[in-house]
Amino acid sequence: MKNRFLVGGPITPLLISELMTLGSDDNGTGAVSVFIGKVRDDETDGKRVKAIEYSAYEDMVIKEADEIIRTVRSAFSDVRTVMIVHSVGIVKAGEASLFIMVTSGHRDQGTRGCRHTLEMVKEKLPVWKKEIY
Amino acid sequence: MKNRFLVGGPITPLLISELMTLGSDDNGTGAVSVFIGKVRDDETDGKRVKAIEYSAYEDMVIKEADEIIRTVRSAFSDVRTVMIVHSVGIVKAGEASLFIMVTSGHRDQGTRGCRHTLEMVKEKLPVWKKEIY
Amino acid sequence: MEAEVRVLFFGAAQEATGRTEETFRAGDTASLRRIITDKYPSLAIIPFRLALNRTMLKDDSDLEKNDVIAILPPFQGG
Amino acid sequence: MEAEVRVLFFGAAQEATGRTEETFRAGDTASLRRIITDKYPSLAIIPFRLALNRTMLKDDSDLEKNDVIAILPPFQGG
Repeated sequence: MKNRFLVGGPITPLLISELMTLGSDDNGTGAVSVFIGKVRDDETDGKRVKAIEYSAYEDMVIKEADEIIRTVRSAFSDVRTVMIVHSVGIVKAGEASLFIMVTSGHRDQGTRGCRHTLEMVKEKLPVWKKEIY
Repeated sequence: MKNRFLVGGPITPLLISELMTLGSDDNGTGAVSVFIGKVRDDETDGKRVKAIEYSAYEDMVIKEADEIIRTVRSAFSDVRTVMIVHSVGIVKAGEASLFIMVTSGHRDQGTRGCRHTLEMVKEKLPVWKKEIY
Repeated sequence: MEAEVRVLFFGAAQEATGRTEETFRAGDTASLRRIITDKYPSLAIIPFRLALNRTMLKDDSDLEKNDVIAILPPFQGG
Repeated sequence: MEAEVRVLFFGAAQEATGRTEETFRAGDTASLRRIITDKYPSLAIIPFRLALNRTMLKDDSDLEKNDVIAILPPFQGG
Protein backbone atom coordinates (compact mmCIF):
# COMPACT_ATOMS: atom_id res chain seq x y z
CA MET A 1 0.00 0.00 0.00
CA LYS A 2 1.37 3.44 -0.98
CA ASN A 3 -0.86 5.04 1.64
CA ARG A 4 -4.09 4.06 3.43
CA PHE A 5 -6.09 4.46 0.21
CA LEU A 6 -3.73 3.66 -2.66
CA VAL A 7 -2.04 0.44 -3.68
CA GLY A 8 0.54 0.02 -6.44
CA GLY A 9 -0.78 -2.27 -9.20
CA PRO A 10 -3.96 -4.38 -9.06
CA ILE A 11 -6.01 -5.04 -5.95
CA THR A 12 -5.35 -8.77 -5.77
CA PRO A 13 -7.83 -11.40 -4.54
CA LEU A 14 -5.48 -11.91 -1.58
CA LEU A 15 -5.56 -8.21 -0.65
CA ILE A 16 -9.36 -8.19 -1.03
CA SER A 17 -9.67 -11.12 1.31
CA GLU A 18 -7.32 -9.43 3.83
CA LEU A 19 -9.29 -6.17 3.66
CA MET A 20 -12.56 -8.06 4.18
CA THR A 21 -11.11 -9.78 7.24
CA LEU A 22 -10.09 -6.40 8.69
CA GLY A 23 -13.70 -5.24 8.72
CA SER A 24 -15.08 -8.43 10.20
CA ASP A 25 -14.11 -8.53 13.89
CA ASP A 26 -17.20 -6.63 15.04
CA ASN A 27 -20.14 -8.71 16.27
CA GLY A 28 -22.50 -5.75 15.92
CA THR A 29 -22.08 -5.78 12.14
CA GLY A 30 -24.99 -7.50 10.39
CA ALA A 31 -24.29 -6.33 6.85
CA VAL A 32 -21.12 -6.08 4.77
CA SER A 33 -21.49 -4.35 1.40
CA VAL A 34 -18.59 -4.57 -1.02
CA PHE A 35 -18.02 -3.02 -4.42
CA ILE A 36 -15.10 -4.03 -6.61
CA GLY A 37 -14.30 -2.14 -9.79
CA LYS A 38 -12.45 -4.09 -12.48
CA VAL A 39 -10.72 -3.23 -15.73
CA ARG A 40 -12.80 -4.37 -18.72
CA ASP A 41 -11.26 -5.44 -22.01
CA ASP A 42 -13.42 -2.93 -23.91
CA GLU A 43 -12.90 -2.45 -27.62
CA THR A 44 -12.68 1.04 -29.16
CA ASP A 45 -11.85 1.63 -32.86
CA GLY A 46 -11.01 -2.04 -33.23
CA LYS A 47 -8.44 -1.92 -30.42
CA ARG A 48 -8.96 -3.98 -27.28
CA VAL A 49 -7.93 -2.59 -23.85
CA LYS A 50 -5.12 -4.71 -22.40
CA ALA A 51 -4.64 -2.68 -19.24
CA ILE A 52 -5.23 0.70 -17.64
CA GLU A 53 -2.50 2.79 -16.10
CA TYR A 54 -3.89 4.81 -13.18
CA SER A 55 -2.25 7.91 -11.76
CA ALA A 56 -3.29 9.95 -8.73
CA TYR A 57 -2.65 13.18 -6.88
CA GLU A 58 -1.69 11.11 -3.87
CA ASP A 59 -1.71 13.79 -1.15
CA MET A 60 -5.12 15.00 -2.24
CA VAL A 61 -6.49 11.43 -2.44
CA ILE A 62 -5.87 11.07 1.29
CA LYS A 63 -7.69 14.31 2.05
CA GLU A 64 -10.64 13.55 -0.25
CA ALA A 65 -11.04 9.90 0.80
CA ASP A 66 -11.04 10.93 4.47
CA GLU A 67 -13.70 13.50 3.65
CA ILE A 68 -15.82 10.94 1.75
CA ILE A 69 -15.68 8.55 4.70
CA ARG A 70 -16.67 11.31 7.13
CA THR A 71 -19.57 12.33 4.89
CA VAL A 72 -20.90 8.77 4.49
CA ARG A 73 -20.62 8.01 8.19
CA SER A 74 -22.53 11.12 9.11
CA ALA A 75 -25.21 10.62 6.42
CA PHE A 76 -25.79 6.96 7.37
CA SER A 77 -25.79 6.57 11.16
CA ASP A 78 -26.05 2.76 10.99
CA VAL A 79 -22.77 2.56 9.03
CA ARG A 80 -19.90 1.31 11.18
CA THR A 81 -16.83 1.32 8.90
CA VAL A 82 -16.04 2.56 5.40
CA MET A 83 -12.98 1.36 3.50
CA ILE A 84 -11.74 2.74 0.16
CA VAL A 85 -8.73 1.41 -1.78
CA HIS A 86 -7.77 2.44 -5.32
CA SER A 87 -4.96 1.26 -7.59
CA VAL A 88 -2.21 3.40 -9.07
CA GLY A 89 0.03 2.07 -11.83
CA ILE A 90 -0.82 -0.66 -14.29
CA VAL A 91 -3.91 -2.87 -13.81
CA LYS A 92 -4.59 -5.49 -16.46
CA ALA A 93 -8.01 -6.37 -17.92
CA GLY A 94 -9.77 -8.70 -15.51
CA GLU A 95 -7.94 -7.28 -12.49
CA ALA A 96 -9.47 -5.04 -9.79
CA SER A 97 -8.63 -1.35 -9.46
CA LEU A 98 -11.14 -0.23 -6.81
CA PHE A 99 -12.32 -1.77 -3.54
CA ILE A 100 -15.04 -0.28 -1.35
CA MET A 101 -16.38 -1.94 1.80
CA VAL A 102 -19.09 -0.60 4.09
CA THR A 103 -20.11 -2.43 7.26
CA SER A 104 -23.36 -1.61 9.02
CA GLY A 105 -25.83 -2.95 11.54
CA HIS A 106 -28.51 -3.60 8.95
CA ARG A 107 -28.72 -3.94 5.19
CA ASP A 108 -30.54 -0.78 4.15
CA GLN A 109 -28.04 1.90 5.12
CA GLY A 110 -25.13 -0.42 4.35
CA THR A 111 -26.06 -1.01 0.72
CA ARG A 112 -27.04 2.64 0.20
CA GLY A 113 -23.89 3.86 1.97
CA CYS A 114 -21.74 1.64 -0.26
CA ARG A 115 -23.34 3.01 -3.42
CA HIS A 116 -23.00 6.58 -2.12
CA THR A 117 -19.32 6.01 -1.34
CA LEU A 118 -18.83 4.69 -4.87
CA GLU A 119 -20.47 7.75 -6.45
CA MET A 120 -18.35 10.09 -4.34
CA VAL A 121 -15.17 8.19 -5.22
CA LYS A 122 -16.01 8.64 -8.91
CA GLU A 123 -16.74 12.34 -8.43
CA LYS A 124 -14.11 13.44 -5.92
CA LEU A 125 -11.05 11.20 -5.97
CA PRO A 126 -8.24 12.80 -8.03
CA VAL A 127 -7.38 9.75 -10.11
CA TRP A 128 -6.77 9.51 -13.85
CA LYS A 129 -6.46 6.66 -16.29
CA LYS A 130 -4.73 5.88 -19.53
CA GLU A 131 -5.81 2.91 -21.62
CA ILE A 132 -3.10 0.56 -22.84
CA TYR A 133 -3.96 -1.39 -26.02
CA MET B 1 -22.41 -27.17 0.07
CA LYS B 2 -25.74 -29.01 0.60
CA ASN B 3 -26.88 -27.79 -2.80
CA ARG B 4 -25.97 -24.90 -5.13
CA PHE B 5 -27.51 -22.38 -2.74
CA LEU B 6 -27.15 -23.83 0.76
CA VAL B 7 -24.10 -24.51 2.87
CA GLY B 8 -24.04 -26.28 6.25
CA GLY B 9 -22.79 -23.92 8.98
CA PRO B 10 -21.25 -20.48 8.48
CA ILE B 11 -20.11 -19.07 5.16
CA THR B 12 -16.42 -18.93 5.99
CA PRO B 13 -13.97 -16.27 4.75
CA LEU B 14 -12.32 -19.03 2.72
CA LEU B 15 -15.60 -19.96 1.00
CA ILE B 16 -16.32 -16.27 0.35
CA SER B 17 -12.97 -15.85 -1.29
CA GLU B 18 -13.53 -19.00 -3.40
CA LEU B 19 -16.98 -17.79 -4.48
CA MET B 20 -15.55 -14.39 -5.41
CA THR B 21 -12.86 -16.08 -7.52
CA LEU B 22 -15.54 -18.08 -9.36
CA GLY B 23 -17.19 -14.90 -10.60
CA SER B 24 -13.98 -13.24 -11.68
CA ASP B 25 -12.78 -14.93 -14.86
CA ASP B 26 -14.74 -12.65 -17.18
CA ASN B 27 -12.91 -9.68 -18.66
CA GLY B 28 -16.17 -8.00 -19.62
CA THR B 29 -17.09 -7.56 -15.94
CA GLY B 30 -16.38 -4.05 -14.70
CA ALA B 31 -18.31 -4.18 -11.44
CA VAL B 32 -18.61 -6.79 -8.71
CA SER B 33 -21.21 -6.08 -6.01
CA VAL B 34 -21.19 -8.27 -2.93
CA PHE B 35 -23.49 -8.40 0.08
CA ILE B 36 -22.65 -10.49 3.13
CA GLY B 37 -25.18 -10.95 5.92
CA LYS B 38 -23.73 -11.70 9.35
CA VAL B 39 -25.15 -12.84 12.68
CA ARG B 40 -25.18 -9.94 15.18
CA ASP B 41 -24.80 -10.47 18.93
CA ASP B 42 -28.02 -8.53 19.58
CA GLU B 43 -29.39 -8.29 23.11
CA THR B 44 -33.07 -8.93 23.86
CA ASP B 45 -34.45 -9.03 27.41
CA GLY B 46 -30.93 -8.98 28.81
CA LYS B 47 -29.92 -12.07 26.80
CA ARG B 48 -27.23 -11.82 24.16
CA VAL B 49 -27.48 -13.84 20.92
CA LYS B 50 -24.65 -16.39 20.76
CA ALA B 51 -25.67 -17.97 17.48
CA ILE B 52 -28.55 -18.49 15.08
CA GLU B 53 -29.71 -21.88 13.89
CA TYR B 54 -31.06 -21.64 10.35
CA SER B 55 -33.38 -24.17 8.76
CA ALA B 56 -34.68 -24.27 5.21
CA TYR B 57 -37.15 -26.00 2.91
CA GLU B 58 -34.25 -27.14 0.80
CA ASP B 59 -36.07 -28.27 -2.36
CA MET B 60 -38.02 -25.04 -2.49
CA VAL B 61 -34.89 -22.94 -1.88
CA ILE B 62 -33.48 -24.26 -5.15
CA LYS B 63 -36.65 -23.39 -7.06
CA GLU B 64 -36.98 -19.91 -5.52
CA ALA B 65 -33.29 -18.99 -5.82
CA ASP B 66 -33.29 -20.02 -9.49
CA GLU B 67 -36.37 -17.86 -9.98
CA ILE B 68 -34.76 -14.86 -8.20
CA ILE B 69 -31.68 -15.13 -10.40
CA ARG B 70 -33.82 -15.32 -13.55
CA THR B 71 -35.83 -12.28 -12.45
CA VAL B 72 -32.77 -10.16 -11.64
CA ARG B 73 -31.02 -11.08 -14.87
CA SER B 74 -34.04 -10.14 -16.94
CA ALA B 75 -34.69 -6.89 -15.01
CA PHE B 76 -31.05 -5.76 -15.26
CA SER B 77 -29.68 -6.50 -18.71
CA ASP B 78 -26.14 -5.38 -17.79
CA VAL B 79 -25.97 -8.03 -15.03
CA ARG B 80 -23.75 -10.97 -16.02
CA THR B 81 -23.88 -13.39 -13.06
CA VAL B 82 -25.87 -13.64 -9.84
CA MET B 83 -24.76 -15.87 -6.97
CA ILE B 84 -26.76 -16.63 -3.82
CA VAL B 85 -25.54 -18.78 -0.90
CA HIS B 86 -27.33 -19.16 2.45
CA SER B 87 -26.38 -21.07 5.59
CA VAL B 88 -28.38 -23.81 7.24
CA GLY B 89 -27.50 -25.06 10.73
CA ILE B 90 -25.68 -23.11 13.41
CA VAL B 91 -23.94 -19.82 12.62
CA LYS B 92 -22.25 -18.01 15.51
CA ALA B 93 -22.34 -14.26 16.15
CA GLY B 94 -19.75 -12.60 13.93
CA GLU B 95 -20.02 -15.30 11.27
CA ALA B 96 -21.66 -14.92 7.84
CA SER B 97 -24.95 -16.62 6.94
CA LEU B 98 -25.70 -15.03 3.54
CA PHE B 99 -23.54 -14.29 0.50
CA ILE B 100 -24.80 -12.51 -2.61
CA MET B 101 -22.61 -11.54 -5.55
CA VAL B 102 -23.69 -9.77 -8.73
CA THR B 103 -21.27 -9.10 -11.57
CA SER B 104 -22.08 -6.57 -14.27
CA GLY B 105 -20.51 -4.48 -17.00
CA HIS B 106 -21.01 -1.22 -15.13
CA ARG B 107 -21.71 -0.13 -11.59
CA ASP B 108 -25.28 1.15 -11.79
CA GLN B 109 -27.17 -2.03 -12.61
CA GLY B 110 -24.72 -4.13 -10.60
CA THR B 111 -25.29 -2.31 -7.32
CA ARG B 112 -29.04 -2.05 -7.90
CA GLY B 113 -29.24 -5.69 -8.99
CA CYS B 114 -27.39 -6.77 -5.84
CA ARG B 115 -29.79 -4.85 -3.61
CA HIS B 116 -32.77 -6.23 -5.51
CA THR B 117 -31.46 -9.79 -5.15
CA LEU B 118 -31.06 -9.20 -1.42
CA GLU B 119 -34.64 -7.96 -1.04
CA MET B 120 -35.98 -10.95 -2.97
CA VAL B 121 -33.91 -13.37 -0.87
CA LYS B 122 -35.45 -11.85 2.28
CA GLU B 123 -38.94 -12.05 0.80
CA LYS B 124 -38.91 -15.34 -1.08
CA LEU B 125 -36.31 -17.77 0.27
CA PRO B 126 -37.96 -20.34 2.59
CA VAL B 127 -35.48 -20.05 5.46
CA TRP B 128 -36.15 -19.75 9.19
CA LYS B 129 -34.04 -18.90 12.17
CA LYS B 130 -33.91 -19.67 15.87
CA GLU B 131 -31.81 -17.54 18.17
CA ILE B 132 -29.48 -19.36 20.56
CA TYR B 133 -28.60 -17.43 23.74
CA MET C 1 -62.78 -36.58 -3.40
CA GLU C 2 -60.17 -36.91 -0.65
CA ALA C 3 -56.50 -37.58 -1.32
CA GLU C 4 -53.61 -38.64 0.87
CA VAL C 5 -51.00 -35.88 0.97
CA ARG C 6 -47.66 -35.24 2.71
CA VAL C 7 -47.54 -32.21 4.98
CA LEU C 8 -44.18 -30.66 5.90
CA PHE C 9 -43.79 -28.36 8.91
CA PHE C 10 -41.12 -25.65 9.02
CA GLY C 11 -39.76 -23.04 11.44
CA ALA C 12 -42.16 -22.10 14.23
CA ALA C 13 -44.76 -24.52 12.83
CA GLN C 14 -42.32 -27.34 13.48
CA GLU C 15 -41.83 -26.19 17.05
CA ALA C 16 -45.56 -25.67 17.61
CA THR C 17 -46.48 -29.17 16.43
CA GLY C 18 -43.36 -31.09 17.39
CA ARG C 19 -43.40 -32.67 13.90
CA THR C 20 -41.40 -32.20 10.73
CA GLU C 21 -43.77 -34.22 8.54
CA GLU C 22 -47.14 -35.99 8.67
CA THR C 23 -49.62 -37.59 6.30
CA PHE C 24 -53.18 -36.25 6.06
CA ARG C 25 -56.30 -36.93 3.96
CA ALA C 26 -58.18 -33.96 2.52
CA GLY C 27 -60.00 -32.88 -0.65
CA ASP C 28 -58.58 -29.39 -0.93
CA THR C 29 -56.19 -27.04 0.83
CA ALA C 30 -58.97 -25.13 2.68
CA SER C 31 -60.18 -28.28 4.42
CA LEU C 32 -56.62 -29.50 4.94
CA ARG C 33 -55.80 -26.24 6.70
CA ARG C 34 -58.84 -26.74 8.98
CA ILE C 35 -57.92 -30.35 9.73
CA ILE C 36 -54.37 -29.43 10.64
CA THR C 37 -55.27 -26.47 12.88
CA ASP C 38 -57.94 -28.57 14.60
CA LYS C 39 -55.32 -31.19 15.39
CA TYR C 40 -52.68 -28.59 16.38
CA PRO C 41 -54.41 -25.59 18.00
CA SER C 42 -50.97 -24.14 18.80
CA LEU C 43 -50.63 -23.36 15.07
CA ALA C 44 -53.41 -20.76 15.39
CA ILE C 45 -51.00 -18.02 16.53
CA ILE C 46 -48.57 -18.60 13.65
CA PRO C 47 -49.41 -16.66 10.46
CA PHE C 48 -48.37 -19.43 8.09
CA ARG C 49 -48.83 -19.73 4.32
CA LEU C 50 -48.98 -22.92 2.29
CA ALA C 51 -46.85 -24.17 -0.56
CA LEU C 52 -48.13 -26.91 -2.88
CA ASN C 53 -45.39 -28.94 -4.50
CA ARG C 54 -42.81 -26.22 -3.77
CA THR C 55 -44.95 -23.41 -5.21
CA MET C 56 -46.43 -20.77 -2.95
CA LEU C 57 -50.23 -21.04 -2.95
CA LYS C 58 -52.16 -17.88 -3.75
CA ASP C 59 -55.65 -19.40 -3.73
CA ASP C 60 -57.06 -22.61 -2.36
CA SER C 61 -56.53 -25.64 -4.55
CA ASP C 62 -57.79 -29.18 -4.93
CA LEU C 63 -55.43 -31.90 -3.74
CA GLU C 64 -54.19 -35.00 -5.49
CA LYS C 65 -52.57 -38.11 -4.11
CA ASN C 66 -48.91 -37.58 -3.17
CA ASP C 67 -49.14 -33.80 -3.27
CA VAL C 68 -46.65 -32.17 -0.90
CA ILE C 69 -48.04 -29.35 1.20
CA ALA C 70 -45.65 -27.21 3.24
CA ILE C 71 -46.62 -25.10 6.23
CA LEU C 72 -44.50 -21.97 5.92
CA PRO C 73 -44.27 -19.39 8.70
CA PRO C 74 -42.90 -15.96 7.66
CA PHE C 75 -39.46 -16.31 6.10
CA GLN C 76 -36.46 -15.15 8.13
CA GLY C 77 -33.43 -15.66 5.91
CA GLY C 78 -30.59 -13.20 5.50
CA MET D 1 1.91 41.24 -5.48
CA GLU D 2 3.35 38.22 -7.29
CA ALA D 3 4.37 35.02 -5.51
CA GLU D 4 6.40 32.00 -6.56
CA VAL D 5 4.17 28.91 -6.58
CA ARG D 6 4.54 25.22 -7.45
CA VAL D 7 2.27 23.95 -10.22
CA LEU D 8 1.53 20.21 -10.54
CA PHE D 9 0.19 18.67 -13.76
CA PHE D 10 -1.96 15.53 -13.74
CA GLY D 11 -3.60 13.16 -16.22
CA ALA D 12 -4.12 14.60 -19.69
CA ALA D 13 -2.58 17.92 -18.54
CA GLN D 14 0.66 16.07 -17.88
CA GLU D 15 0.59 14.56 -21.35
CA ALA D 16 -0.32 17.89 -22.99
CA THR D 17 2.57 19.77 -21.35
CA GLY D 18 5.11 16.99 -20.99
CA ARG D 19 5.69 18.14 -17.40
CA THR D 20 4.69 16.85 -13.98
CA GLU D 21 5.69 19.98 -12.11
CA GLU D 22 6.89 23.54 -12.76
CA THR D 23 7.44 26.81 -10.85
CA PHE D 24 5.55 29.95 -11.87
CA ARG D 25 5.18 33.52 -10.57
CA ALA D 26 1.68 35.00 -10.37
CA GLY D 27 -0.46 37.20 -8.14
CA ASP D 28 -3.66 35.18 -8.25
CA THR D 29 -5.07 32.01 -9.79
CA ALA D 30 -6.80 33.85 -12.66
CA SER D 31 -3.54 35.29 -13.94
CA LEU D 32 -1.69 32.02 -13.21
CA ARG D 33 -4.21 30.15 -15.37
CA ARG D 34 -3.57 32.68 -18.19
CA ILE D 35 0.21 32.41 -17.86
CA ILE D 36 0.10 28.62 -17.99
CA THR D 37 -2.27 28.34 -20.96
CA ASP D 38 -0.20 30.96 -22.83
CA LYS D 39 2.88 28.84 -22.31
CA TYR D 40 1.07 25.56 -23.10
CA PRO D 41 -1.62 26.22 -25.76
CA SER D 42 -2.28 22.46 -25.89
CA LEU D 43 -3.96 22.79 -22.46
CA ALA D 44 -6.77 24.80 -24.05
CA ILE D 45 -8.71 21.70 -25.10
CA ILE D 46 -8.57 20.14 -21.63
CA PRO D 47 -11.39 21.22 -19.27
CA PHE D 48 -9.22 21.33 -16.15
CA ARG D 49 -10.02 22.66 -12.69
CA LEU D 50 -7.52 23.94 -10.12
CA ALA D 51 -6.76 22.81 -6.60
CA LEU D 52 -4.96 25.13 -4.19
CA ASN D 53 -3.04 23.29 -1.49
CA ARG D 54 -5.05 20.11 -2.07
CA THR D 55 -8.42 21.86 -1.91
CA MET D 56 -10.57 22.20 -5.00
CA LEU D 57 -10.86 25.88 -5.95
CA LYS D 58 -14.38 27.25 -6.41
CA ASP D 59 -13.45 30.90 -7.02
CA ASP D 60 -10.23 32.61 -7.98
CA SER D 61 -7.86 33.22 -5.12
CA ASP D 62 -4.77 35.28 -4.33
CA LEU D 63 -1.53 33.35 -4.23
CA GLU D 64 1.16 33.20 -1.55
CA LYS D 65 4.74 32.01 -1.75
CA ASN D 66 5.03 28.20 -1.76
CA ASP D 67 1.35 27.63 -2.56
CA VAL D 68 0.81 24.38 -4.46
CA ILE D 69 -1.53 24.63 -7.44
CA ALA D 70 -2.68 21.45 -9.16
CA ILE D 71 -4.04 21.28 -12.72
CA LEU D 72 -6.79 18.67 -12.54
CA PRO D 73 -8.48 17.27 -15.67
CA PRO D 74 -11.81 15.44 -15.07
CA PHE D 75 -11.37 12.58 -12.60
CA GLN D 76 -11.48 9.03 -13.96
CA GLY D 77 -11.11 6.77 -10.94
CA GLY D 78 -13.09 3.61 -10.34
